[in-house]
Amino acid sequence: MSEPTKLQKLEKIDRRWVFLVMLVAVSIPLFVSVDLPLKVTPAAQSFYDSIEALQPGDIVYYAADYDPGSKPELDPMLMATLDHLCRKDVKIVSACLWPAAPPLLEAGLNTVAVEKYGKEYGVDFVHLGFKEGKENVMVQLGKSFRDVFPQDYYGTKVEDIPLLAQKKANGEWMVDKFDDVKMIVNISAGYPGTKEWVQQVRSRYNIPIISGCTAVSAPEYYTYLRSDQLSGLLGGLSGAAEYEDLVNLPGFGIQGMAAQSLGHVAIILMILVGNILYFINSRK
Amino acid sequence: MNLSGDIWVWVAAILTLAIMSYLYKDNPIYKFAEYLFVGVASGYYLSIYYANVMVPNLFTPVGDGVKALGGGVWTWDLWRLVALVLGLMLFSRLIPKFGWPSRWPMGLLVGAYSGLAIMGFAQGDLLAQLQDSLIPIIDKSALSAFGDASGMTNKFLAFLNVLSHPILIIGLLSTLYYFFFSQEHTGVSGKVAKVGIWFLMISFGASYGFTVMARVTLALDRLRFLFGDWLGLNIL
Amino acid sequence: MPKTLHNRLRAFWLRALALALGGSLWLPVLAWAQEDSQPFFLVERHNILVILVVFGALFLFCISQASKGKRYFIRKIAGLEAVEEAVGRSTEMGKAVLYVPGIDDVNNIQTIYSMIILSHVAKMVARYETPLIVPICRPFVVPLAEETVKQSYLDAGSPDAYNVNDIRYLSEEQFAFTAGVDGIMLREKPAANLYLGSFFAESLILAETGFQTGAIQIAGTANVHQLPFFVVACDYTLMGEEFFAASAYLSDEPKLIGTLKGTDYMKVVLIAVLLVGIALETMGYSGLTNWMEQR
Amino acid sequence: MLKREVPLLITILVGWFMVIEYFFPGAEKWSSELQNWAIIMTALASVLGVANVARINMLKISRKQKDWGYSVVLMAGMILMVVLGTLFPMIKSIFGIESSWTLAGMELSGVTSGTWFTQFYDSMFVPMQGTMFALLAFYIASAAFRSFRIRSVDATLLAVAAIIVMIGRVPIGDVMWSGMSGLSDWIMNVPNLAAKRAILIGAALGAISTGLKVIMGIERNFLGGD
Repeated sequence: MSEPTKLQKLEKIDRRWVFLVMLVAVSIPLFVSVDLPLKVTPAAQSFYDSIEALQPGDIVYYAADYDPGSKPELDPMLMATLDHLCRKDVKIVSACLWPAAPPLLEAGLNTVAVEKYGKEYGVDFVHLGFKEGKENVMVQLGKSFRDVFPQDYYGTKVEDIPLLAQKKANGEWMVDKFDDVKMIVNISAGYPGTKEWVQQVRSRYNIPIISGCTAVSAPEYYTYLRSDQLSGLLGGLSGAAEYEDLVNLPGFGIQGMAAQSLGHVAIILMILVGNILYFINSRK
Repeated sequence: MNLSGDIWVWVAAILTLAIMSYLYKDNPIYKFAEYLFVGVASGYYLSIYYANVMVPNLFTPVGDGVKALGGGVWTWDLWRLVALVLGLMLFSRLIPKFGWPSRWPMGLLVGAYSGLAIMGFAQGDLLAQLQDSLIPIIDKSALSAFGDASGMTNKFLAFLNVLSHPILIIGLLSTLYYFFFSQEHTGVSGKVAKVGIWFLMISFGASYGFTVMARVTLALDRLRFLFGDWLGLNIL
Repeated sequence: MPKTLHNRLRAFWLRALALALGGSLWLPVLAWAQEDSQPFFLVERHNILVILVVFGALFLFCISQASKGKRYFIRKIAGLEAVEEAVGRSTEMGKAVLYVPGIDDVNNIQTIYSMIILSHVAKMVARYETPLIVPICRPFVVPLAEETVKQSYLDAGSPDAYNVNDIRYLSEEQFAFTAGVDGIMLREKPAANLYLGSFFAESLILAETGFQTGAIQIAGTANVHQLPFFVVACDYTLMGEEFFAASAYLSDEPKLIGTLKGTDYMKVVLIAVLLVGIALETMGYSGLTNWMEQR
Repeated sequence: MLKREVPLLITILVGWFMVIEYFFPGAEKWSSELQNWAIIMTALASVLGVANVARINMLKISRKQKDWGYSVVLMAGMILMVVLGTLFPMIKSIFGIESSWTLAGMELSGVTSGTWFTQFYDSMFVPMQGTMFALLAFYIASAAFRSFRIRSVDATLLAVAAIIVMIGRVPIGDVMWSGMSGLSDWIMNVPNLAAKRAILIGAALGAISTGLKVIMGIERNFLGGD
């Protein structure tokens, strides 16, 4: 075998150099301000419209199913949706099917509902905590919230939580199943998440669902959006940015778009340069 | 530069760097962080299971049931003990050669999830997706939108929309056919399958693009934390 | 046919299905009977029942035909030829074959199916006396893989070639496992890397390292979100259902072949329904579409 | 009998019950209790997973196997979290203690905000898990450069779609060409959707047939060998 040429060496370069290039590409926009226009896609628009159509006093079931591994993508959606819901005076019953999610949800509720809007826990919103059981829990929630969650995240019995303790004239609970809420807002990082909510709950209990999900799962969920099984979809950080733009709350989503753009361009250049080198080297 | 004075930010920053050091090479500092993470995460999970599931759904109802039983009343709550016994049988898996009791609860769980999965896939994916695919070949609203569109770019996008229905139908049918295993992919059948592969490739490309987006976001967040929260640099 | 529990069960379900098919004719009567009272059966959901019963009947029929000895035709899966080629090349080069059965536990069906392909690969390497390396991520998969490989070596007539150290439990932690497999690739330079099973984010790391070592790489997974990374860096990829079909093709189990065949027939039904429905919609009739509405 | 038939019978009965419940609303009360059991048992199964991690690492430490020092770190982290999140609350509830136990202004017992438990979650769990997944951005970059080879028509289609989507989903796309986001959206909604839908339908058939096999007692692999 002959001595490899410079270009051949470059094609097989130590990957740590590639890591370094990536590091620089994503870091630069953090220090240099670039203003880029944002265009809202129909998927994000329908997500926004679904919440906008809610009336003050309506109740939503808020399912935060993610963990710190996808916090950067989904926290902006959590913050913006909670803000939008509080602004509309919608009441929130929230819970998690991922064990690592409750502290993230709690932080969001504290920042937005309590500190920004002065909402009262137990009256305007409630955090039911985590429950194991995946699809089982989803189906069971359609029959009775209190059966699955006899206590909230703080160990308070649901009978002592005003939002869940009211009864109708006929003696039934006012808020106890999906029939009693207007919509499910799902923040989803995978299994169990949006796919399972759609499969198990959407038509069984005939309730609309909107989903904010990680970019990895978004391409699959476009099928659910088209078939109206989802009434709105935010995919990844760019979905979050579009929504932040719609509710007029610039956050990590919008701030991140410049760096995100440069990151994507860097990856594309790597694909192209890698292939050009491969093309030249394989011709020799 | 305005270095953080919060000890917890320092803890988080050092652990972040420890994990990142793996990019250079596998090293003891990374390993330390990795094992610490698994340990903390395991302890976290156990505690959440205890506080959020065991206490409210098992201990409290059973406690109430026992109290009621003391008063001479049998309540439904006590049936939860069956779940406890079955659940504990799972632990027999930890003892080699004595794993069979774990099959009872496994049987129950697999049965329950299978039953739910059948209904979920049948209604959520099969029937609903099939129904939504029954579309007319010609999309009249797209046609009229094409007529109204002005400017090259808009005209082009409107034209794509006119093609949407036929492309959807061809893509769906050919991809379904690609996954049909009773016929050799030769001649016409091979050509149809080939079209199916093309659609699959475009959809993989879309997934690739979205996955890149997800990963870049995660890196971005860590860099923001290191530069902003920890080093206190003036970032956007 | 022996009267095992298995066979009796199948006969029972076949009869039950026939009954269900006949019973569904009574649905309109039931709808009329419970018009005003609390419904006993949710008639509006009968469309799902019909689809399930049709599908169930098709695949039960195929399973029972297959177990009676009917040979069904399944097209040759191109990826499998590639596997043989890869193992062949490893043998020529005198290098090992690396087989990664995914990172999921035994409760994932993909792990079980991966074992069928592993057994096929093990038989090939046993014949050629090519070393085989099987890194494992979950403790409960270890005995399964050991059994599979041992049995295959026995079947191939060279039980002595089996080496316990070929099945290597690395770590349950996703990225620690990945690092371990990477290490194997870089140190032992296997000439063929087979990734068949349930993979997640590690897919691209494995495929990239393998590409750099110059090995022939074949991947297969039903985790669709990971397919792009395998497709771009591997020489051949079994995509989604192809992975299941490949294992059914290799196994002699009537259960698997029957299922595959039943699913195939159901696809014919679905394609027919699609064609009819699209034609009806194009002509302006929405009856079929409305029947599928879920309530 | 106890080893094979009973578990199989449990699977079949429970499985069918979950299917039937969808069509016959009368079964609801019974299925509720069953689902409550499943919730408790799934939680216990997860505890089993944690117990297994503890067991493996304790063995490693006691046998002084390679890298046993790291196992000590793992166990220390686990025990710390279990003491704060499980042991202390348990003691409090058994002895009926209402008062709070604070150290440096933070509660020692419990899992909600303002506790040491949550502090460790925030400054250890969150950054470490976040960083582990962030590393993937770098790997994806090196995979793009070193192994994404456009060698065929198929790979070309994949690459072109990926590039359009990558540019079209971020604002820079529309800066380059005003139709870019529209084009990428169209790819997501038409060709991508067609293939994804076919995959979805195929996967649904696979999942339903697997499920049916399980609840008909034909598939028994999950119960293991004899």
